[in-house]
This record gives sequence, C-alpha cells and structure tokens, in this order.
Amino acid sequence: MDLSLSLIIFLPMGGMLLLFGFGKRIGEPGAGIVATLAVVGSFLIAVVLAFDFINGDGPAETVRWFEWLPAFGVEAELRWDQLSALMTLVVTGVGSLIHLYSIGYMRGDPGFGRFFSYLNLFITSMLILVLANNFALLFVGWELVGLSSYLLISFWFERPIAAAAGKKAFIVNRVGDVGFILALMLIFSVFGSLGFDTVFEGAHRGELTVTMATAIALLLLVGAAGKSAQLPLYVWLPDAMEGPTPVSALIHAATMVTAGVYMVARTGAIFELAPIAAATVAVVGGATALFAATIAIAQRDIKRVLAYSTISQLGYMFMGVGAAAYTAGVFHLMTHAFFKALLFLGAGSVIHGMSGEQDMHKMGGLARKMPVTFATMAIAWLAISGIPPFAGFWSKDEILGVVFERGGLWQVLWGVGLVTALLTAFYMTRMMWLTFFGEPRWDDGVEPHESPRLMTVPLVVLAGLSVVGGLVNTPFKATLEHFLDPVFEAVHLAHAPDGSLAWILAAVSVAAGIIGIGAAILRYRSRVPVEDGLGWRLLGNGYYIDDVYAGVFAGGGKLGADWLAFRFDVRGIDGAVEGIGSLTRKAGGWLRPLQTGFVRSYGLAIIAGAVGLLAWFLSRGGI
Amino acid sequence: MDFPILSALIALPVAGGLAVLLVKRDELALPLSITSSLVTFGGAAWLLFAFESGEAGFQFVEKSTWHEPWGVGWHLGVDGISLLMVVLTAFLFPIALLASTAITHRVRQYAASMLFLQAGITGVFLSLDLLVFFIFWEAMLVPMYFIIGIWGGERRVHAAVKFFIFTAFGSALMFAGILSLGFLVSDQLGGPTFDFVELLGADLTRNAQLWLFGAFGISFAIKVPVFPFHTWLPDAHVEAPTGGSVILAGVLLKLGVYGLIRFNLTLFPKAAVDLVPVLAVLAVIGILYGAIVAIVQTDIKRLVAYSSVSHLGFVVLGVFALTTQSLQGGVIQMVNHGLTTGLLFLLVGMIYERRHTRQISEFGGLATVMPLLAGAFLFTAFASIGLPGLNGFVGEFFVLLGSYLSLPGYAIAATFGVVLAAVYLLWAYQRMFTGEITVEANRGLSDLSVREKIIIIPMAALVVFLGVYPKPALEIIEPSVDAILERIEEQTDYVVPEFGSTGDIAVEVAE
Amino acid sequence: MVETVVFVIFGLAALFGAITMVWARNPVYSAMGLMMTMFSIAVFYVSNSAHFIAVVQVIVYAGAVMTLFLFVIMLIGVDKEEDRTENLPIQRPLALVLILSFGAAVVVAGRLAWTTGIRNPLDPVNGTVEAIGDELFKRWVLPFEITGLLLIVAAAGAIALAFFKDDDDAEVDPWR
Amino acid sequence: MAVTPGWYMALAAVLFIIGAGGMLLRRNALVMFMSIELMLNAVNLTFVAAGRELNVLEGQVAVFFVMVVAAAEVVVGLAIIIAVFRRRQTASVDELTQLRG
Repeated sequence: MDLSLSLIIFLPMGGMLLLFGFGKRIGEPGAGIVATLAVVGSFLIAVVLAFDFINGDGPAETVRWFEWLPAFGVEAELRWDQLSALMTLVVTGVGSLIHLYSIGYMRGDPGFGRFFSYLNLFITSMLILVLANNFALLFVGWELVGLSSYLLISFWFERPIAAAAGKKAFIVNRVGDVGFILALMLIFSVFGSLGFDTVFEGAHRGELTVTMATAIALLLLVGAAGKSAQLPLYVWLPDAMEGPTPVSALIHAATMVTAGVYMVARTGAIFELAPIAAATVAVVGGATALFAATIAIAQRDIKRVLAYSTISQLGYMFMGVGAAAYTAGVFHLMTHAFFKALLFLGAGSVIHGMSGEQDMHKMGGLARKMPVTFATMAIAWLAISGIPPFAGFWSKDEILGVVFERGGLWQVLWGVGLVTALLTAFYMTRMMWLTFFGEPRWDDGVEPHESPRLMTVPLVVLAGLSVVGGLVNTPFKATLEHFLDPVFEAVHLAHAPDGSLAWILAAVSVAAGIIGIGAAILRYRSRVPVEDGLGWRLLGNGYYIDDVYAGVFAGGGKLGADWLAFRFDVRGIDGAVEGIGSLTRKAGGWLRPLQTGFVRSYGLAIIAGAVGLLAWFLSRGGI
Repeated sequence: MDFPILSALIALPVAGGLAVLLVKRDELALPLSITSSLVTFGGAAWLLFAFESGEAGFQFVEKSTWHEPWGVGWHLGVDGISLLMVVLTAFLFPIALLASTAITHRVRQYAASMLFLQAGITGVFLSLDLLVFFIFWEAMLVPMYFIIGIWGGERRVHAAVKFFIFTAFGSALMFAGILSLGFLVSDQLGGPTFDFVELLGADLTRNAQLWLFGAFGISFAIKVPVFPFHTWLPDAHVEAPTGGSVILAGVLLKLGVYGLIRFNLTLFPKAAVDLVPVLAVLAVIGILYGAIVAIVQTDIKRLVAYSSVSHLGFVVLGVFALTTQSLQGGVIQMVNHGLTTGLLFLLVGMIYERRHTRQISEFGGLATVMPLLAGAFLFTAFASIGLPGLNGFVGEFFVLLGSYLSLPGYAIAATFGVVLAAVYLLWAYQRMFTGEITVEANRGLSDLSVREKIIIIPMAALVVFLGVYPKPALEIIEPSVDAILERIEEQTDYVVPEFGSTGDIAVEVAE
Repeated sequence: MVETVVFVIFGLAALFGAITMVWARNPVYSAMGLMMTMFSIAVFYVSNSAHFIAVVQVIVYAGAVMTLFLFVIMLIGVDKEEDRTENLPIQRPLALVLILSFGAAVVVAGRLAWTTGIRNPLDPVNGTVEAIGDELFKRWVLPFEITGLLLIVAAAGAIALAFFKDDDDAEVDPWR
Repeated sequence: MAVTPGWYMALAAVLFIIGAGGMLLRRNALVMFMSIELMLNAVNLTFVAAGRELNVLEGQVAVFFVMVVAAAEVVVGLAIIIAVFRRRQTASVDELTQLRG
C-alpha cells in the first residue's frame, strides 16, 4: 500500500524531473507521451487503490515518508481516504485527458518539453495537496500549485501580458495564502499540532471555542477565496486566460480552483463549530455566483466567458459546502470538472481551428466546419445549463435543494442560485450561438477546420463523462453519498429534500434553465445585436473592479512605496546619517572664527578663564 | 587526538592569504585562494560530521589563558547556533572567490583580503572570549572595507567609508559594554573575567543588564541591520564587487543576529525579556518597510539588499519571540537567507559582468536569450519568497507559527511580508526576464558558462535539500536553543508559552 | 615698626614702577619702571627673611633679564612711538571689566583666607643659602635637574632662532 | 601695626592686576612681555609671603624655580620677537595675524 500510494505522486514527479532535464532532447511528441503516461499511470493506481472503497467503507490509510519539521511535529505523510481518493481520481483522470489533448494543441511550440514538465509539476503538486495528511503538507501543495499556475500562465513569457497575468495570479493567490498561514497559526496555537486527525478530534472534544473556530474558519475562507477565485480575490482568473487553453482547462477549470472547495470540505469539523463562518462561505459563494454570471453575459472573448462561468460555478460549490452539504459540493466539483474541462478544450479546439482567433464576434457558423467539437460542446452546454439527464442538472439541483431545505434566510440564497442558473443558461447559449450558428463572420484568410483526432478524442470522452457523471449521485441512488459517508460521518451533513418537494424544486430549476436558453435563442437567432451600450460595457469590463484594484492596490501601493523608498528612506533616514557627517563639518566651521589671530584676544580669553575659575572656586566657599 | 580543528579553521585562511600575497604571479592568485578556502571547507565539513547533534553545550573547546588576572585568553568553542554559520562561511567563500574572476587589477590583494575576511568571520563565530571576539569583530571590518573601497563600483569609497563608520560606531559601544561587563562581574566571580562561559555564572542586576543590552544591542542591530540602522546596507551592497556582496549578504549580516542570540539573549535575559516589544516592533517594521521599499527600486542589487533587510526582520522577530520554534526558525533562516540571497547576488553579479549595468530598466526579455540564468533566477526568487519545498519556507514557517503565541499581533503583521516578498521579486523578474527584448545590447548575451554552473549547482542543491529535509540541521540547532530558553526561564519570570495547551488558554493569550 | 615703613615706601615704589611700565609710551621708560618694581620686590624678600631669593632676584631678574630687555629695545629701535589707535573694538572695555572682576575676586578671596595649608610649628625659618641649598638638593633635586635641562634647551632655542635666518624666502606675505 | 603677609599678598595681587592690564592693553610685544614678567614677580612675592606665614621654605624654593623658568622664557621670547621683527619690521602684535583660523 505504501509504495503504490507514494507512486501516485512519484510518477508525475518523475515525469516532471525527466522532462525538465531532457525535455528538449526527448522532443516533440515524445515529451507529451511521457507526461501523459505518467499521469495515466497515477490514474490507474488510484483506481485500483480506490476499488476497495467502492464496495464498502475501506479504512483510511496513511503513508509516512519522513519527519519534515520536528519542532512542529509535522510529518511528510499522505492520507488515503474516500475524499482524497475521489479528488485524486478527478485530478488524474481529467488531467490525463488534458495531457493527451495538449500533445495535439501544443504541436510546433518551441517550449513543448518545458510545457509538459510544468503540467506534470502541476499534477504532482495538486496530488500533494489532495493527499496531504496535515495542514503543513496541504500548504506545501497549495503553494506549489500556485507556482505551477504561475509558470503555466506565463508560459509564453515573450508576451508581456502573459507574464503580468502570471505574476498577478501568484500575488493574488499569495494574498489568500496569508489568510491560510494565519489560520495555521491559530490551529497550531490551539492544538499544538497540525495533523488532520489530532486537529479534528480535538475540535470534537471541544478544545475549540466558538470564537476561535470562527476565526480559523474565516481565515481558511480567505485562503480558499484566494485559490478558488471567489469574491473579492477573483480578479486573477480572467487574466489567467493568457495561458495556453489546456492550462485553462486543467488548472483554471477542473482542478486547482477546486482546491478551495476541497479544503473547506476537508476541514468540515471546524466549519461545523462555526455556523457564522459556514454561512459566510455560502453567502460569498452565492454572491460570487450571481456576480460572475452577470459579467459572463457580456464577454466577447470565448475563454473569458468560460472563466467567469467557472467563477460562477465555483460560487455554487462554495454555497454547497457552506450549507454543510459537503457531498453535494464535492459532487458538483466532480461534474463541473468534466463539463467545464470539455468546454475549455472545445474552445481550445475552436481557437486552434480559427488559428488563434478568440473573439466570438469574429466566429459564427462553425457547426458545419467542426462537427465533433460542436457536438461535444453542445453536450457540455446542456450539462452546465442544468438540463436533465446531464451531469450539471443533478449536482446543481442537489445544491439548490439542500440550500432550500435549510429554510429561513437560506431560501434567499436559493433564489440567488436559481437566478444564476437562468443567467448561466443564457450566457452559455449566447456563446454556443455566436460560435457555432448564424452566418460566418470570419476574418478573411481564416480557414476553420476540425482539430486532429488527438484533440477530439478527449472531447468525446469528457462528453461521455458529462452525460454519465450525473448518475453517480441521483436522488434515486446516492452512491457518491455512501462513498463519501465515512469521511463525513463525524460531521452532521445537510441532506437534500426528498419526496414531492424534491420534484418541485427540480422542475423549477429545469424551468429556469429552459427559460434562459429560450431567451438567448430569441435574442441571437436572427442577427448578432450590437452589444456596446453602457450596460454591456460595464458588464464586459467586470464592473471595472479589476481596474479599481489595479488603481488602488498597484497604483496606490506604488505611490506609497515610491514615497517610502525615495523620500523617506533616501532623504529621511539616509539623510539623517549623512546629515550627521555634514553637521560635524559645519560645526567645525562655526568654531573657526574663534581663532582671530590677535594675540591679545587670546590673552583676554585666558584671563576670562582665570576669572571664571576663581569665581567658581569662590562660589564653592574657598579652595 | 584532539587536533585543534577550530584554530585550524581560523589559521588556514590566514595562511592562505599570506601565501597568495607572497606568490608573485597574479593569475595564480584566484586558484590558490580557492584551493585554500576549499581546504578550509573540508575542515568545516569534517567538523559538521564530527559534531554530536544532540548536545547543547560547546564542543571542540580550546582554551589557553593569556592574562590570568583578567581572565583573557584564546577560548574557542562551537555549539548548535554557531556550527551552521561556520560551515556556511566555509562553503560560501570558495564560491565567492570562484565568482570573482571579473576582478582584474590587484587580484592578489583581493584574494588575500577575502581570505583574511574569512578568518575574521570564522573567528567571530568561534571565539568565546569577549575581548578576542571583539578583536575578530574589528579585524573583519578592515578587509571588508578594502574589498568595497578598492574593487567596488563607482561610489565605492563613499559606501566603504559609510559601512566602516557605521559598524565602528557600533563596535565602540560594544567595546565599552565588554569592558564594563568584564569588570562589573569581578566582585561576583572573584576578579574581572572576559570568558563567556564564566560570565554565564554571573547574576547581573536588571539595570546593569539593560545598559549592557543597549551597548551590545545597538552594535549588533547596526550589523543585522535592524530598521533604523539599515541605510549602510544598500550602498555597501550596490558598490561591493560580486564576491564581496555575496559574503556581505551571506554571512556578515548574520554576525549581528549571532551576537544578539549569543550575548544579548544569554547574558542579559532580564533585559532581553523587557525589550522584546521594542525589538519585535523594529523587526516587523523592518519586514514590511524593507519589502515595500524594495518594490520600487530601480537598481537590482539595491532591491536584493532591501530584501535582505526584510528577511532579517523575520530572523530578529523569530529570535525575540522567545519560543523554541521561533528561535530555531531564526537560526535556520540565517543559513537559508545566506544561501538564497548569496545565490541571488551571484546571479545579479553574472548579469552585471555581461551588461555592466544594474538598472532593471536596461534589461527585458532576457529569458529568451539566457533561459538557464532566467531559470536559476526564478528558482532563487521562489526560494527567497518562501515557496514550500525550498529552504526559505522552512525558516518563515517556523518564525511565523512559532512567534504567534508570544507575539500574536506582530506575527500577524509579519505574515503580510510574505505577500510583499512575492511582489517585488516577481515584478523584478518580469521586468528583467519576460517580454520582448527591447534593448539591443541584450540580444547577444551568452547564457551560463561552465564556471557559473559550477557556482550555482551546489547552492541550488543545498537550497532544495534544506527545504525538503531540514531535520538534520534543526536537530543541531534545537538543543542549544532550548538551553538558552531554559536559562531565560530560570533567570526571569518569563515562561515560554506552551503550544497546544487546551483551547481556552490559547484563546486568552490570543485575545 | 620699621617693617611697615619699608613696606609703605617700597610698596608705593613698586606700584609706581608697575604703572609707569604699563602707561609709558616709550618702551625704555616702561623697562625702567619694571626695574624699580623688581628692586622693591627684592626688598620685600629681605623683609620676609628670604635673603637668598632677594639676591637671586636682583642678580637674575633685575640684572640679567632687564638688561636683556633693554638690549632688545635698543635693537628694535626705541624711538618709534606707538600709535594709540585701538583696532580691537571689544578689547579695551572687556579688559577693564575682567581686570576689575579679577580684583574683586581677589579681594573676596582675601577676606576668606590668604593662605591655606598647615602651619609649621617650628621656629620661623629664614631663607639663608644653606637652608635653600639643603632644601633644593634633598627634596627637590629632581625638579632642580629638570630646570637645568630646560635652561640648556632654551639657550639652544635662542641660538637656533638667531642663526638660521633663511633670508632667501623674503616671500611676499599673502595677507599683507 | 605689624606688617602681616596678607599685606604683601594684597600688594602682589595689585601688581598682578596691573601686569594683566598691561598685557591686555598694550600692543607692543615687548611691553606685553614685560607685563608678564611683572605678573610672575607678583606671584613670587605671594609665594614668599605665604612661605613666611606658614614658616616653610617651600615658598622660596618655588620662587627659585619660577625664576629659572622665567629666565628661559625670556630668552626664547626675545629671540622670537627679534626674529619676527627682522621679518616684519614691526613689534606690534596686531599686525601678526597670519596664524588665524
């Protein structure tokens, strides 16, 4: 068991090191194949290891590598339980498909070997994050994932915007990580250890007061918001689209951004003790979902639509885990991984076909030109809009159901979720229509063609998963719930309603989806309306929040730093030091005129001194 | 056979220096000095393996008194705190010399002064007699002054003089402190003594300790440099030659921290406990101030210099949080900072040797021309930012989590320094290495030569090793650190906070 | 009784000499004045039974030093009348103020105690040559030898100043 | 009304003050020099008077040494004055101000 679990991480890590060293020599397809095999290998091992979980609740196992930080009692230790198994399967599964796809997509790119070594680095760090058995190792994965996203976003570093986007992503993630570190501080100060087991059992034994639990939970939320691009730290995800499309698919849709959701699910025990914090998570999720959905409507760039859509769907997941429906959240995470990866890869194949063109207003009528891409993206489009029997419907409906079930204010959140579902359907239909239907608005010299088989095969597989994926956890047969139960039995789970209420809610959400699609079709059927009114520009630029951030933090920060560096430091402190030097010289200058040159003034001084001395002696009463 | 390894570690560089001076031909200077420093490194490596890591006291002690009535003598010893620094010094010098091939005029004097500098630094780390410590402290200044003053950049004389006066001012205070300490204890210990081990036995009044803490503290604070005394560092770094600034950043700054731990914490515990808030404030200011100022620097060396101010702010915070984790973090971060910042300076030196300018605006798109150097720079930048898996993270993690219980507010403020570190380094990397090549001169630059690879690979390997498996290093540090904390607990009413005490206690402290 | 008469006469003589020395326009007159003061002081030495000192005073001081002065005055040219213009503005008033305050201080000190130190109960001592010689060569022999050396140095100095007159650099004085 | 050493000291004080005045007010180097000699003599007189008061010989020994030093001083002083005079043809102190700050 130990070896095989470690192997899951060592395979991609080996791939990464091998390609990093000899990427160039292995050359064009070879590097891709090595990388893909590594990830597929991990996937197969994960399936084998997860097998005994499926037919009954196998025990959670831990594999200890070595003692990493003795003073903190932190061991480099892996944990294999149902939740990490599920995440590993998603990461390696979707990952291997995307690796396969990238071989086609990145053909002819000079940095081919380097790209795949970075991809394997990402898979390794994501697996470390998912398989960690203590907060410190989780943080290691957390940061390494940030590193690989930095490297992959600014992969084409010759383009300044890509480099800037990579830096922005890392720094915004880092802001989130500050919250995470503060949470670690509190946890360590309370429990004296960072191991999951000690912390969660301690939480159950009541070692954690409500205020402390809320503090830790809120700080963990800050970390999660940073990594999963939730309000207010979402600004880096749209810019991260500068990276190659497979990267967007893998990192910014399927796996990395879901790390926040996984972390909240994993630390359920703490969130359970802090209802306010859990509610905040849900509210943040809901708000982000609605907010991002509104922006997605007005995007022209196909990848940006999907980026805001991802932020919105992550909002859903946060709503789920916030409402203590961890299985629902994780379920939506899984289904979202399938159809969102598919959408991104589809978009990549569209861009590939249109030789780099990303503006939807310059596309149209591609259905005939790219039938497979169109078909698979259509499936994903129906899945994300929540049309049964596709995957999206089951997971999103369960989340809405749970939120509605919680009653009280939660139903307001349910309303928000419903509106977002409608908007989701609208902007996805808009995207599909602008890209695949209507008359072609291509630039001249652009010859769209279907992508090679290497790229379309993963699309088809993902399409299948998008269809089948939902059936894993339907109200009739909640297999996923049983699968994950041992992980969450310590935490009391909120369950979706059943019986007539479930049906009504399902009907309402499907109706919302259909209305969204209908509205979009009506609007875009005949001609592409000109979209540059005030409202459109406002939404198109994301309420200008990004520019506000740039102005306030970047601009303001720079001004403050300039003042501090060149005014305060150079003139202030350094000036003080140099000042002391020139002061002594000046003082010397003041004393110079005392030497008048006249002997008699010196005589005068001597006599004055004598008189002074005598007076002083006399004042002390005689000698 | 108790071969006086410690004295050898000091004598070897001196002998090397003299030999280099005697040999007439200039081109022999660097190879000879490199071999001499490599031999010293061999000795240091042997010392590292022969050192029992579970011990708290001084090992390999050599003692011979010169002047009995005053208890002055040649007393060397090494313990958990100084061992790693001695090995780091011995490790950095051959690399610094190997990186100084750009020095052309008066190479012999350069190599000799570097070796004398090594002797001085090793002497400071090893000597347990306050007067001998002071002699080495002053002796070390002279070669550094020449290295900056003669082989430096344009405003080198200004920088050298500023560096010298700053440190000399501090050491004058320290000398007064040493003398008064030596004679203050004469009535308790039967006659004045300058021997560190005997001084441990003395019990000074709180007032005396405060004054002595101030005298020693200011001198070490200048060296560290703690916030208000840092203005000499950017000038000294910008003007120092590559080899000089590697040593300056890698080891010289740590003398201040070593002094703070060895003398201020151990000899004056009462004062140390009282002054914790003061130094914690200065440390946190240093962290945030150094980082913010580094963001907008136009000269890359000045940027790295300010980053050193920020990183050493972390170390000082760790040292004065007075918990076993934070103190260990401080000591290990000294070594880590030495490696990462040393490597950063080496890389900056390599770029300087190619383009003879340090202005960031002069560069752009270097990654297309020199991918290896760009990769090394990014690797070191991430180590310096504190990416887990690399050595910077271990130190920061220890300091931040360790200092939370005793200094909650300061630890939280210091955590934001982590973000700023990412900002200034990545922004510098972006401006220098990514994007198109704008300046024509950058187009023809060559990538890493074999010599440069030989410099980078060992350091990079150490950076990764200390990041992934810091256990052996931490086990060396832990006993000595615990010994100091126990001594503080005995001497004062300060209790080292217990991590993981039941939730409620921690809550009160945290409120 | 005799002593008071002697004191009064020679006191006035000394004062007169001192004032002439300061006031006289012609340096020779001031030299004469100083000589008169020195002689009256010698008389005071005698009245204080310091006979050896009185003789030495007359020979060394009044004799050798004053003649040396007269010699130099002759050398420098006695006829030049000093112009009385005072070009240091604050010199004169400040000098007077200091002198008066000095006098006041002395008067105040006088009232306190003219002499400090323990009185020697033995019979009054008189400064005969034997007594002074005995004192000099027993307790004060070291200072005595040092003064010998001092005199040699002074003589050598004077000769050096006189001989090595480098008349080549009649350089123009820049401040003139 | 016997003459007490106090009288002598008072007289010496007056003489000293006159000497000081002379040194401050006159510009001729020689006269200043003579006033210094006068001040020295005044001090000698005080020494002797004090010696008589306390019946000790130290007073007179001190005077002896003062005289020796004064002699040496005069020798060197006059030599300087002559050398300066030969160069500047003046003995007035106020013209010799090259050594100012």
